[in-house]
Amino acid sequence: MRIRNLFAVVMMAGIYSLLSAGLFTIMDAVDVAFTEAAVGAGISTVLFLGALALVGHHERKPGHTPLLPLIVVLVTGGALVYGTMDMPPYGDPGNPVHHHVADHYLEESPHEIGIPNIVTAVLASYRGYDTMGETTVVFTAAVAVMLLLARRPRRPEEEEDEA
Amino acid sequence: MSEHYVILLVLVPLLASPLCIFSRNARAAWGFAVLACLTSLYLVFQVWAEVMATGPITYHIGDWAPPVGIEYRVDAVNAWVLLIVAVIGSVVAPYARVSVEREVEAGRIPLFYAAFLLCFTGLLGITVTGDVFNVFVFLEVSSLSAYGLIALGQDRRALTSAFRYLIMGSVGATFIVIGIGLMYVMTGSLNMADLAQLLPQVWDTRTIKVAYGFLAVGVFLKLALFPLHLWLPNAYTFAPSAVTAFIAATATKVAVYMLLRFFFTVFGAPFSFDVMRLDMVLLPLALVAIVTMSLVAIFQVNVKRLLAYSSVAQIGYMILGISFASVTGLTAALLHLFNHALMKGALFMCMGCVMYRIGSVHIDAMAGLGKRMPLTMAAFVVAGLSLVGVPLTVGFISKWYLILGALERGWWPVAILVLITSLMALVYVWRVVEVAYFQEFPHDEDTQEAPWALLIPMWALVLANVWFGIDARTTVASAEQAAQTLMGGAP
Amino acid sequence: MTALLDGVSWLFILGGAFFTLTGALGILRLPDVFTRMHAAGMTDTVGAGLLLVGLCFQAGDVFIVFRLLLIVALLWFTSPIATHALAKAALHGEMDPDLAGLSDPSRGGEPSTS
Amino acid sequence: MREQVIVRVGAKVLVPFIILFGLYVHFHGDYSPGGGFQAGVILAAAFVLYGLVYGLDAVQRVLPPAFVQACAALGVMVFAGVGVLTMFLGGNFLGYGVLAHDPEHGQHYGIIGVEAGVVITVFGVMVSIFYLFAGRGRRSG
Amino acid sequence: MGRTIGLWILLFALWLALSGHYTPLFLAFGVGTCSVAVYVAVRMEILDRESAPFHLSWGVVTYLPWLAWEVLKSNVQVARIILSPSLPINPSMVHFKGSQKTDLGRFIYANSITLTPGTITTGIDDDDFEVHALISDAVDGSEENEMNRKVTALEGAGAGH
Amino acid sequence: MTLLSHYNYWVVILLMMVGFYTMISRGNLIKKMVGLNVFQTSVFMLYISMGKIRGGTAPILMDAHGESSETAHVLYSNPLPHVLILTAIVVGIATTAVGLALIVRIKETYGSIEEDEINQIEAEGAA
Amino acid sequence: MFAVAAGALLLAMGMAMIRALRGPTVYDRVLALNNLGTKTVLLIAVAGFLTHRPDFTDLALIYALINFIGTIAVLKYFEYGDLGAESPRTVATEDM
Amino acid sequence: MTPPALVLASLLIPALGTVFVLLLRKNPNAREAASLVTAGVLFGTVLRVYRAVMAGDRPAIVLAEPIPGIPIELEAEPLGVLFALIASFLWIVTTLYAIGYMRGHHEENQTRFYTFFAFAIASVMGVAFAGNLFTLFIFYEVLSLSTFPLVTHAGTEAAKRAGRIYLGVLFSTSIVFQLLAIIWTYAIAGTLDFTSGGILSGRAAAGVVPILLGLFVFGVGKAAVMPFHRWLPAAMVAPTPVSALLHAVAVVKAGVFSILKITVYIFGIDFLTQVGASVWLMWVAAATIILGSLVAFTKDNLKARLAYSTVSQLSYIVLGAMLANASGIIGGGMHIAMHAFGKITLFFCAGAIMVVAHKTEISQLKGLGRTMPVTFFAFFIGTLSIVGLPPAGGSWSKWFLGMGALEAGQVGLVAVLMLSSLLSLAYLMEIPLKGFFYAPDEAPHHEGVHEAPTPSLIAIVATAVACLILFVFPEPFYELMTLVVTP
Repeated sequence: MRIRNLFAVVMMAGIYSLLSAGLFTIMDAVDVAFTEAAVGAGISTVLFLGALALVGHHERKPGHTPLLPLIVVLVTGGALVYGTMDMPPYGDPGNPVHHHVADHYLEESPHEIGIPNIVTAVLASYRGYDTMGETTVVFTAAVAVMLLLARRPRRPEEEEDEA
Repeated sequence: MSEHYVILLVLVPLLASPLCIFSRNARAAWGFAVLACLTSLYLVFQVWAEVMATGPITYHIGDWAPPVGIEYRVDAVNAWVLLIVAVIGSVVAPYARVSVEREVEAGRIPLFYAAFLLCFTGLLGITVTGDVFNVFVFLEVSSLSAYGLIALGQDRRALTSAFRYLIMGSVGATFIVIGIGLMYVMTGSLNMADLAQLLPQVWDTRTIKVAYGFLAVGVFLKLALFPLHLWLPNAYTFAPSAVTAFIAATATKVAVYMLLRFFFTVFGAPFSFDVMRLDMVLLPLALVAIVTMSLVAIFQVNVKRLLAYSSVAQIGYMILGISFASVTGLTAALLHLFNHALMKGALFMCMGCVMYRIGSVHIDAMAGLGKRMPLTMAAFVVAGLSLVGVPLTVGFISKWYLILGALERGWWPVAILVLITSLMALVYVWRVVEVAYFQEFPHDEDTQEAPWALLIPMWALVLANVWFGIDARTTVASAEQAAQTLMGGAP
Repeated sequence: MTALLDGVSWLFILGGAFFTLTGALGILRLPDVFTRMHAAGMTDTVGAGLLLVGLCFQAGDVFIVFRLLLIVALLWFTSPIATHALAKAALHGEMDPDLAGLSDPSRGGEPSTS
Repeated sequence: MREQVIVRVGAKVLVPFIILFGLYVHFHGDYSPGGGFQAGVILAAAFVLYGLVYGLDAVQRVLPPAFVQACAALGVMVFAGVGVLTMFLGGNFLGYGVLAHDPEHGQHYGIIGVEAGVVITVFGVMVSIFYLFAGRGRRSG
Repeated sequence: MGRTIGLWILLFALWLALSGHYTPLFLAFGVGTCSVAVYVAVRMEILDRESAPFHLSWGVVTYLPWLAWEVLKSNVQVARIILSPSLPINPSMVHFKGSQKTDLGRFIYANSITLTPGTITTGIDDDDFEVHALISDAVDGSEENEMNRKVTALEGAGAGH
Repeated sequence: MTLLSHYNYWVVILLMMVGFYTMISRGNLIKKMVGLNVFQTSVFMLYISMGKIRGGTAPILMDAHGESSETAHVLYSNPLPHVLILTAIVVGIATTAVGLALIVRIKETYGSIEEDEINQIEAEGAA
Repeated sequence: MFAVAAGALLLAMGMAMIRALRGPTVYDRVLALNNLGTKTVLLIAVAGFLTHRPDFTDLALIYALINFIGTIAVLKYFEYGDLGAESPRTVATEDM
Repeated sequence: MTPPALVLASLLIPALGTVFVLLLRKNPNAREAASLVTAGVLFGTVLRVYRAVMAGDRPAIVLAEPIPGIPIELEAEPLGVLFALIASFLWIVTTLYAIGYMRGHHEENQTRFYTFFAFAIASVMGVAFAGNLFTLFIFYEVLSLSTFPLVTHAGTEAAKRAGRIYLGVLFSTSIVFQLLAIIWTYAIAGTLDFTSGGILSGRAAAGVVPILLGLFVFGVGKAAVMPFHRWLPAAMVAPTPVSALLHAVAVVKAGVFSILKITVYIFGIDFLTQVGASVWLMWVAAATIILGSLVAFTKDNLKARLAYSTVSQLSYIVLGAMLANASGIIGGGMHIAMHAFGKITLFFCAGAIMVVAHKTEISQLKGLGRTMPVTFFAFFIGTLSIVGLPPAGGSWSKWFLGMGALEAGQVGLVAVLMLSSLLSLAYLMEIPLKGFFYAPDEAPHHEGVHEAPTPSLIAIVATAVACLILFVFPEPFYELMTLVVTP
């Protein structure tokens, strides 16, 4: 990310999001791909542009490269790689991750809920509470952004004391 | 209906928050907030009483049995933390009305209460759930609203500090997500109780150890454990007074709860202390945090920032208690959760009162307030002494157990260090007291005591500081039971 | 019948793939943003069209065929609008189209460099 | 962009279709990928497009900021309201089984209900945020 | 009013084609969806001859195949340019007048120009079209005029309704 | 043998670290947010790759009407990570929105979105 | 056959990616982005057939729509410097 | 009232006194009357407790239970009663004195003064009747806090600095050493109750006891064992009644009283003797005795000299406790009483001199005895008591301490006691000598100077006389102390 033009940076992030959406499709996560597409290419880009429109898109000076973040990142990455060593192999149907709870969803949801899209079934029913939390998060974001960006109610006598 | 109390205590503030948006009226929004907080408090209290009497409560959301569905599970530990959050919320909400009218623009007040309630909801939600991913979701609810609330501060630095909090908080949350993912990939479950049963089979894998590490770092970021505390001082300093009082008294407490829950319930104390040697990490960090942050606090000139640094040090005490890995140590940590919430809440509310009348919390602004605002400064003295750990205040009770825990482990240098740092607390509290009582009031004559709407909630907390310092049987029993629950493995 | 369908769809899909690749090559090779738009247009129009129509023959379900055609229609509708808007924006952004042919590839990059 | 013929006409034609697609994605979330969140984003995108092309004032005339904010709040209440309803009907929170005699139908109704909540909130939130960002810059001119 | 109903019917047809579920519930959803979409369109005041050009229906049916063929032809041409090692391009900007009377007509014409690779409409000012061409002789050839004529005819045919 | 079966995780981790590095090392606030986005998206990929089953297919039942008796023959990928990541994506965009709003306000107040410039302005203000 | 198409698409996406990375102007990047979007749409459609689940083409459809809106937003930003404006700003390019 | 209620009442009466004082703040006469009446009632109450205790009763009452197993408990036992008797009696006298002094000195904030004074007495009662170590600690800290406003009464920069030293030393020692020792004790013994024979005996390892005892002795900063004595001279900026009652009687005695009580009821004297844990502390106390006297010599300021004298004298009591035998404890306990009466007389005199003649330095006192004969004669009697010469009460306590030292086989300590007595005789006798036998430096200056205000004068005479009475009639205190050492 050495590109000085922030707009280009944002574009690159958009492309990254786009590619990851493609990857999600390939990894069978169509719903996720859908969402990532809508968010990454759509809303996220619009939001970043909206922000760039307000802050300008030129980085003023070249970023220096401090050492500490590099170390932090290397350590974090190293730890993760170390951790993956003992992870079950990619895509193996025998992995524990596919059996404990996932089995239940795949086998029982046709009887218990009866809709073909199991992701929706899990999302809205089995883990519906998470989804409520998700809705609340979105709502929270709106409240927070409103708190930050809402214009003041038009009261001329108060116009001065904002700074 | 009483079996639904555990979910209702989260739902009530959650549903009140949209109402604040709908009402578009500052007073009405405040009314909703107070009502919701009090209702929540009532429900929490009922739940707490039931847990103390009959043991853990579980609630299957959506009628799906765990681990298929999400489960609410309240045992002595989260009942205790719920009580802390609900009490503080119920005190800060009434307090907020006058304070916020002064510090926040009129048009944003309904939004303020909406965000406040969401933060409250998020904290309760983190605490009450028995599902690790659900923790993350509610963590974000509370964090996002906290960012917004902190940014409302009048000083422009509120914005940068909120942003820094956002960055560090998001890193923390993402680390937690990574940790959860690694746990999930090894076990296939997200339910805490279920994970506690499944994890011992995979203890020796590197993946689980790394998951542990990521969860640890993520939670440390959230609870501002030294040296990951950098977001905290500014955030507390520049946020509106009511927000500081609320967040300082609850947010880090809930983060400590997360730490306890993950490391004691999910992974289990044997894994944390025998395999991962968590105590060897926590102990030095806690000690360094306590000493350095107390020292830094002594040299602050902004009283809110002083208190913020003191908070980081106090978090060190909690972590210290946890690092003892004993029932006494955990009791100390859990007691200090509650007690620190009471005292920091009260102290930051005092600063709110001063802000309300004087418009500044610089230490010079306190000059002569002992006479001008006697009730406010008296509250500061009492709560400050509680912070120091003077007997008959709650601070003493937690120090007592902390030292007892240290001596039980035979770590007497730690005990001495704790006592010495209490004196440092005395120094920074006393600096303020001296200015307030021994300097002349420099302003014009008509400055008077803060309004009752601020004083009453503040004094409620101050009196609680004293009350639970004189009769700590309930709190100690509750904390002790929680500590035993944690040490006993699965809840 | 199936063999015929397969053959036709092969033809279409390969054609689509060819035009898509050529378009991508054009995006790489052509000297400035305006000329590259022409190449990009190839992907959007014929590349996508042929490919999707080719897929239609394999779908075996009228709903899917309809959807694929809908995608084609949408692409044909939006692509020129987007291209036009891009061109207009580029002109507005004081980019001069490289009208002399293969003069200087680096010239287009003045307003914002990487 | 209003004076740009091509974009203007294009947007005009597209907007109703985007709304249709959005709601289609919403209602068919049970059968194919998609659901409340995606639908909310797409619906919001329709208005964002309109706003981009016709200006913020125009889109705010169609969809007043107060209305979208109310949507954002309403959706949460709808979602939680479904849960509360199931509680009143004797189930646990979000236990849709009690919504109909046949638990499976109950699940259907419940899912439709909560998805409606999601779509309303997401739509409201996304449009509000767009308004706020787009509206912020215009004070300075 | 007719336009409103027309749009509604069009949308509903699209719904039916997309849905694949014909239970009463889903049909009801469809009705609701289309109504909402149309209502929004009305509120946005975008429901007019431009956005619901039903009057052009017949003309479009005949115009599109021709356009598709044109597009294919020019695609081959551009592909040849790109693939040839010497990259024989000769970019140019061309201005000319279109004979369309309405914005809709200009819209169709401009998009048709853009759709055919080798030419891109970069601006319209009333009837003045500004076009960027990959090869300068691609514009003033007869097909542009033919396209112009066909679009004008299409527009004119619709005007009769 | 683990080398080949884990390469995808490592690619994801590499991307994750690129995002993380951008986030914590860059002084520009917008870049920080972009870094956060990349970081989070990579975490999503990690999750999704956990849920993938080789030879599996998307967890939407083949028989579109639910009364399926042949589900046992088809291998579906694990739907749970998908659900979790859907939630996480939403959380991510929410965080981005709030972060950008903060950046906008910071720009309005300080006239800069460079961390060191802001620090400098603050230092001057304090002096 | 689908694999061939998918391979070609991936190759083409790689080329577009290079263009997006190299720029040199933002318009090149936008162009590349838009083009990548189209190719992703195609890829998703092909991938559906590749995995014998062609009923996910909805995804491609919506993707195309979102891609279009995203591009329009980008261009609006470039021409007006503001997403909510109705008329071009006068100092359009000064800080680009 | 039942005996337990009486114990509680002795706490509540001064506390109620603060309320009355506050209520009557508009009317100084009524306010002071309230103070006086409260003091009287308190003394009566303590007397009744005394009778009950002498009858063999040990009235106890639990107030609260902050930590499960560690209640806040009041219990009257002989040592506490002794302390309470002295403090409550001297409060009456001091109040009387203060009325004259405060008015004569035109002090400001008199209401605050009387309020916190009464409050301090309440905490002294708490210390005296503390039923366990925890309760003792709490009232000990409350006492520190409640006397802080009295120390800084003047509000000047010097007063503030003194206040900082005062609170700093008292809090640091009590929190770092004492609290640690208390919790440690709890960790070892599982209880903190004051029990005859001690709770640590048999439980604590022999190596731990000296350390623990050291923590207690230094932790009770109010006992002013060097090097933690700095607060005591610093506190002399307070008005003289405060110095008199609190820093000659209540506060400092609370310190040494605590040490005595801890020695007797926590460690147990037999246990200490057996382990030999206190020997090193005897020498610390001895050093403080000598050094305190020597420093007192160098002070020209009257109150400062008295303060260092107090430092020295307090260590007598500490020494008595550390001797850990019957005579030592009895001597220590009695010295609490004897030194209290003696030293308060001296402070009263010093205050009277300050109010009337505005003299604070010893070198300025020449010939003053001729204009203020009563005051200077009282000073002389006080000196006798402090030095330990008949016919004043102080001789008894010195006697027992010497006996204790001999019993403990520490002949060296006897020598220390003798030396110190000589030193104190020398530095204290200088004052009455200067007053009576030196000619005034500048005669006109003493014009208009006469005796102190009547209330003060009454108080001075009363305490001086008490010093003499205690020589012939020390039985009450002796009997109480006997009860302490022979349970």
